[in-house]
Amino acid sequence: MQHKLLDLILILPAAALIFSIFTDVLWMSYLQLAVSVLVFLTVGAVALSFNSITVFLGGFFFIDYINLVILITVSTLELFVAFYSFGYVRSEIAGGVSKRKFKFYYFWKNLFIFSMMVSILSNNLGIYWTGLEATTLATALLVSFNRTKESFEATWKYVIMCSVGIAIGLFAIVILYFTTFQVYGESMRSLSFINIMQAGAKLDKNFLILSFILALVGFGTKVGFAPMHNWLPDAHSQGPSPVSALLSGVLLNTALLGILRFYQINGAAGIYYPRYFLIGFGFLTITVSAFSIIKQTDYKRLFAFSSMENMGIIALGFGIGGIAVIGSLLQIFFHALNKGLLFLSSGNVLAATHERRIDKIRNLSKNFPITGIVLLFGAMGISGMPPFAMFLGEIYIMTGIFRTDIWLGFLVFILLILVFIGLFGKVLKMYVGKANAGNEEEGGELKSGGADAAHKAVNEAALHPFIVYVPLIILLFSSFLLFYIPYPFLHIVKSAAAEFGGKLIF
Amino acid sequence: MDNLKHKGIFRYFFNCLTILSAAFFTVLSIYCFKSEFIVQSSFINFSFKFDALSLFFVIFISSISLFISIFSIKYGDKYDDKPSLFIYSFLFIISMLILVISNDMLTFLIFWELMSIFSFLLVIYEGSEESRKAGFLYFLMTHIGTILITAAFIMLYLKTSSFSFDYYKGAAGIIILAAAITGFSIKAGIMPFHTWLPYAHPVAPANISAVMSGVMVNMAIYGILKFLFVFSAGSNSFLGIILLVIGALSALLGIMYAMAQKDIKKLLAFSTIENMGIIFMGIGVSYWARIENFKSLEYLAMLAVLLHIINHGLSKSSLFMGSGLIDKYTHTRNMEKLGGLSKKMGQLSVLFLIGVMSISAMPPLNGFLSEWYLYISLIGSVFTGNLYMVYFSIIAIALLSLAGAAGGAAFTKLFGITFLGKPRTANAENAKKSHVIERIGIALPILLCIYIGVYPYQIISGLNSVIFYLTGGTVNPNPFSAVGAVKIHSFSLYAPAVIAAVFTVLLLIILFYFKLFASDKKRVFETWACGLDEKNPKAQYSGSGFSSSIMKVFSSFYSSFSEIDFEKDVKKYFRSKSVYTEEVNDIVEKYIYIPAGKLYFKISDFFNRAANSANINVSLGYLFLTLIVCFIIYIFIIR
Amino acid sequence: MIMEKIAELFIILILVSVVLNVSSPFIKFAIKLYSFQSLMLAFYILMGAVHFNSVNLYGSFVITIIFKVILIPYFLFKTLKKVKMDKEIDMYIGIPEAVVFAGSLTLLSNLIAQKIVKTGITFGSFVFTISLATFLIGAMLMITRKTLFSQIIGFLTIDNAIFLAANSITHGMPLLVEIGILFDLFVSILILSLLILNLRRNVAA
Amino acid sequence: MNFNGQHLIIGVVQFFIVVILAPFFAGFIHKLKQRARGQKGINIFQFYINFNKLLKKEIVLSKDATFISNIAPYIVFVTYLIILLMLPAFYRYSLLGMSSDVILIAYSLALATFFMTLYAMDQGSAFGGLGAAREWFLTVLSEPSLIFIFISLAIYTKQGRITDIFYFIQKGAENAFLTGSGSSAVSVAIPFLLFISLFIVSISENARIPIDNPETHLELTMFHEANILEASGKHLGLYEYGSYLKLTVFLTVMSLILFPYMAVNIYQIPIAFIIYVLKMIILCALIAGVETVNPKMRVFRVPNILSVSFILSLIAMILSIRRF
Repeated sequence: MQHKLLDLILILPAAALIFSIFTDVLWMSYLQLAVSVLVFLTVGAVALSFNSITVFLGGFFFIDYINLVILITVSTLELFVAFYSFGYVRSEIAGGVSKRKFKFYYFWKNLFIFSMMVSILSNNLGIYWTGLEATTLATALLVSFNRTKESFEATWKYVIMCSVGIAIGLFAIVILYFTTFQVYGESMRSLSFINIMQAGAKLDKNFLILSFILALVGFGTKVGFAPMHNWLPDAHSQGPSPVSALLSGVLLNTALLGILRFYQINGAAGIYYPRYFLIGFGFLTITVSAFSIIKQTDYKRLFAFSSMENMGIIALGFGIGGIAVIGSLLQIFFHALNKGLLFLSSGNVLAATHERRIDKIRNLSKNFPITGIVLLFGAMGISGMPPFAMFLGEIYIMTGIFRTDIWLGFLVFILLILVFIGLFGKVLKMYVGKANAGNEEEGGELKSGGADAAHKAVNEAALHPFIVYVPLIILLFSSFLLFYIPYPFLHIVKSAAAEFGGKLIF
Repeated sequence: MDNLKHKGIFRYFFNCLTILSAAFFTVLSIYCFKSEFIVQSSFINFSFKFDALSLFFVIFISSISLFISIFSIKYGDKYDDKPSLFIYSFLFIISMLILVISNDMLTFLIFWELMSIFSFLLVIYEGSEESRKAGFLYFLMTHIGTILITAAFIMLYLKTSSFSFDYYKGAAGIIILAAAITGFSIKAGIMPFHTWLPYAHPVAPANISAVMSGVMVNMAIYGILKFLFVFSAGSNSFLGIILLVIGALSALLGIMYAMAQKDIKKLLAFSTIENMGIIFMGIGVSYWARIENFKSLEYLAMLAVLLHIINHGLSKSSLFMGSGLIDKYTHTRNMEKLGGLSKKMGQLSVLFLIGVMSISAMPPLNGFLSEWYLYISLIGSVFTGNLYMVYFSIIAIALLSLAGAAGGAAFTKLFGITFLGKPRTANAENAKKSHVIERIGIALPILLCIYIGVYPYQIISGLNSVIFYLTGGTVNPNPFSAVGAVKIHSFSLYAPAVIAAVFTVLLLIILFYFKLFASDKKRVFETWACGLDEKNPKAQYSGSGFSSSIMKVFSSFYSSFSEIDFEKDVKKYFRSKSVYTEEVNDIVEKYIYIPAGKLYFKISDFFNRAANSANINVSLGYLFLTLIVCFIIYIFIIR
Repeated sequence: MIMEKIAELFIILILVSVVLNVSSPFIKFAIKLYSFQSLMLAFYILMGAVHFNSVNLYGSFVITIIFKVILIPYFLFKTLKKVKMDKEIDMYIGIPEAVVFAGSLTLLSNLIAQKIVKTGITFGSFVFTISLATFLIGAMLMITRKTLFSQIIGFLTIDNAIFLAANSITHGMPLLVEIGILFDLFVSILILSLLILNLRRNVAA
Repeated sequence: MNFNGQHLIIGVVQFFIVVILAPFFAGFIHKLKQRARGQKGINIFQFYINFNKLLKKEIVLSKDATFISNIAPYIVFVTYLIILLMLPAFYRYSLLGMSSDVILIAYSLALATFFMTLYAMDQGSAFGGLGAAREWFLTVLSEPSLIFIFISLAIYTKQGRITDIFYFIQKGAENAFLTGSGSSAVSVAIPFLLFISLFIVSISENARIPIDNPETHLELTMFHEANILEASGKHLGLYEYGSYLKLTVFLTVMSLILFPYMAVNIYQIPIAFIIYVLKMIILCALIAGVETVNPKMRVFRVPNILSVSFILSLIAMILSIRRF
């Protein structure tokens, strides 16, 4: 039974992919919604009945607690995104974007989801790699969806950097293969994650460390670790908002999964150097993001930098180990939801005003009351404030860090505050206040409009079907999930942390 | 909401809900005293405990929010267009009520931050650029505070492996205490961290400012009391001295800046900083005495702290409500535009006068009572003869007395310029009379002020249970028995009831005497102005003129800047027009916060240029540089 | 044994071709060099296949020839013709410095290779060094050259380096994985070409 | 503390005597000053006559006056009365002696200032605001000194009530000089320092030259007078009498610091009273001397002299701590 369900997780997106070639856009939006609900339910069923590592589809795919967490994250966010796209596509088509473009949109998005699923579930590192590269290619055309010069440049940067990065990741796999080859010979088992883990200490340590370093730099490029992050803000800010949500929310985690797999393999062989690399990259990423975020003028770039910061925190948590791993896993899930919230709600603003610059958007509290408050709460949530779920992950991670070193903990806290200054200050600027204080044109259209004077006065009710808000509001409430995390999910997270090698203290 | 008839419904509903839940919480906490209960969730167990400290704070919060709710039943009608005010303020008060009964760190942090979030939403409620800046500064500072508190709790957790406050007794070492106290001081607006307060409190609607200034800042005191007197491992008494000195500096600078303000609410906000400083002084003395084992001194200083919390809460909330009424009925908060309001708003001015007297510690009102206890405990700590404490408490006495006198000046300015004299502008001229419900909301805390000031014995014996909970001893409030048990207390005696009674009797006698034996003729005439233009209200002393001479003496505190611009080509002595500009800068803001912000921007500029290059070659270069660095680490470091 | 020695010749030729690439500022020549380099790679794989008599490696040889020697250069030429970009490439550093850099990167690769590779793992000695060196020099190509095309060439060189490493072990990677990898590579080249076209059009317009 | 009828009665008598004597002291100073200047001088009972005259005059109120104008004179007056009720003059106990806390006294003085300045601002005249601002300017500077002096006394004697403080000093002096025992507990320096300090403060608080000139109505020099410029009739009378009371309060405290001699039983009262009056007259002469010798100083030089007072009291406090 469970095998069938597991197969279904891959089959359903594949089916959606095939459907998207033939089906009309409006129908496709229903279909997409249905598929994502089904995927969500399937994943839910799998999660509820899951008890041990299971291999399926001929040994090429497997599921354990760690990728189950990411799978749950992907399916949940995809559900909201599909829901949102439903309204988004309609309002965009009404706004004059051609249907054909949205057909492409659905095709590439489904390809993206499918290859991401393949990546996440793959047992074979080679398949993981193929899937990950495929996500880059599938999203490349989504990033250049707007067909502007900026979007093409962003895509170019994205494809080149991620391809190179993933090529380095491939090198890592090859080097890993050098040593697993000596244990298993020429067979699929040499690349099978489960088998490599079993080989454990029999593997050559020098190869393992080198492969980890290559994987960290290579896949780390796709995760958005600090010195290799340059593509990330550009790419994430260019695509349509639902795609940005997926890119930021889950694709980064998919790439992180690759690093984690290598980390696990190193751990199984008894090597502990990698943790310092993870901590170092995590810290560097947070630092760069903390000092870059204040200078951003485009709100989607702002959120992209925030994603970077969160990936840094997650990596830091995994590097610290122990209790922090639980935090990182929770952070993966909640960050995806919260970032989805931010991108989707800013998508509403973008769709209505066609303006990405922060200083052109003012007084959302008046013109976009629902979107505005959702955006504001989302910004609070992403800063890791207590009533929001992100706080939970952060407090676990910080507990781990404080256990390791108090001053590192304070340092990270300072960086988090800097991120808060940048992110929240800018979102707040959009939420209240006037465009250019002391503007003489206040009596005219500018008074009511969020955008600059060239645009007509817009407010949210005019442009969007109400359905756009439903996922936002559900997401908003889910970012309060801290108060009630479903027990099975918590169990999965804790088991994943145990699997990862973290001691369970809570 | 288009229907005007239903507009007030939110206001009535949520204010009544606040009143009801305040009453409910009070009853609950009295009924469930010393019991605890747990609300279970899959992950967090929200545990609550009703101990003496939380009982005290529940009653404190709920009574003041009760008054404010009564006040805003009518006052809030100008906010009916955006009823979110009432929802947020209800949630704000509720989260504070839950905060003080929470018994584990997660519950505490959640409600702590909920409190901050709702108050933040209320600060930015008006939506102006000014309120955005204030709100952001506030939220940033409070976020830093929360993070420090979180760090303290994390370290406590690591020490005890438990979330529950029950296990934290005696667990907090010096780093934990330092982190927590810094975090809480930010919320309390203590001096180096006070910058947000004078911006945030004035921009909120008045009923919210009243809650924030009267109640919310005291939540920080709650946290500090909890940490210092319950969680502290009791190692370092120097912390107490630091608190004392910082508190004294806050008190002095707070009131000095208050004196320089023109905006009524800003003046009140700075006065909040002063009063928080006074509370901190008490906490410092009490904690120091606790560590150094001077029991009676500890109890006495704690009494001063608790009394001052109540007194400040009552008078400050009533004054903020009063300032709200002034704002509402004259449309300005700038006291240079007011004047003569006493004629138009007679009852309000009496209430305001008593509030002003209370907050500037005029005997025999309540403000003096707590300050008196603080003086006595400071003298007590001089008596201990401890090498450091003696000198620091002398400094504290000096600063406190200076602050007391400056407080008198500041509030004389506030009351005199606003309510007395001639109306300075049309705003004041056309002031309307406030509604009776609004005045009832102000009158209730004012009556309590008088009651506590004149007959404090009941409230002190009530506070004794809190003092016992925190310190393990009690203070005898009996005015006529010189009790031997508490050495410091028998040192001196202030019997407010007697003083007040004698005062009243003498006043009546004198009044009666002068009514009988002196001429009772009265003539009402224009004020003499040397025979010049007698009706010109501009001839009056202005608010800034009032404070300028004091500011000139203490100019080193202000880093102020003033200049007079004359029109150039006019005759030397008869100038037609001159412009006086004055600018008072907060030295902490000017020399710490603004440079820090500039530094952050500078570093960000550098980072942004270096790390976020748009050039793909550079980006790829970073990628491969990282790879090569990792290779080098791999070759040479990892073995 | 003789196969291994011949294979070493091909390996050296790969390195030589990439160094030549560094020293030349012409795009067309670079594509031709890439094609040649892929051919050398294919021959290396063929030698391995003959030596081990491995079906897997024969398959590898065939798909390498198809994708790398023929299809990808073909598409690149086509794109080049469309965008009419046939001039010298601008560089951030001069050619002599670049060549010196390439040499020092080879040194670094040798250090790493010495640390991990024991003799007998790979088919042909110093394969790993050459592969890593090619990899890093390819990266250098991407960094130092301003044209989008050189970035593609550099990327492809990196890919070749990895392919070389992957096929240097007795039987190579599993064929399925290799096909997946090559297909991805091919698609990414297509997408990159598309992007170049779009970018050119945008710049022109 | 025993609280019996005798103390009550003598307390009341003491209070009334001091209250009644107050204008006399003020008049005496005035007279001395005028004689020193070579004028004939007023009747030393002139201030009683003035007060009586003022009571019979009508009140002229400003149009802008509010309720403050009607209550402030009474409150100011009663506040000074209350302070006098707490003070011992020539008897060891006073009527409110059990609650005669030093801080209470200092803050009560501030209360009087508070209402007087509010009165000044009530009529909306330019002088009123000026007077109020200047009054608070002085108070902000002198109030800390005053509190410091009182607290130094409290620390020196380890007593909090002003009656006990002076009794302690008296007792210590008696012990040290008469019986020679316990002389280590007695210091001459500390009370003397405090006396000088208090003298400076009282000059500023009582609006005397060189800080203020009570006799002129020139706007540049006015401190105290500007506050009550609008007062007339019985209000002015109350203010005037109040200022005499305030002067008496300060003089009494000074006299007790310098040479405390208070009757402990009913038989010592006559001699104690005579000594009290003598002390007061000497102090009056001292003040008159200072007023005659010095010119009025600039307003912004006042902080200099007040800071001297503050530092002297600080030194006194530190010296008293060293005795522990």
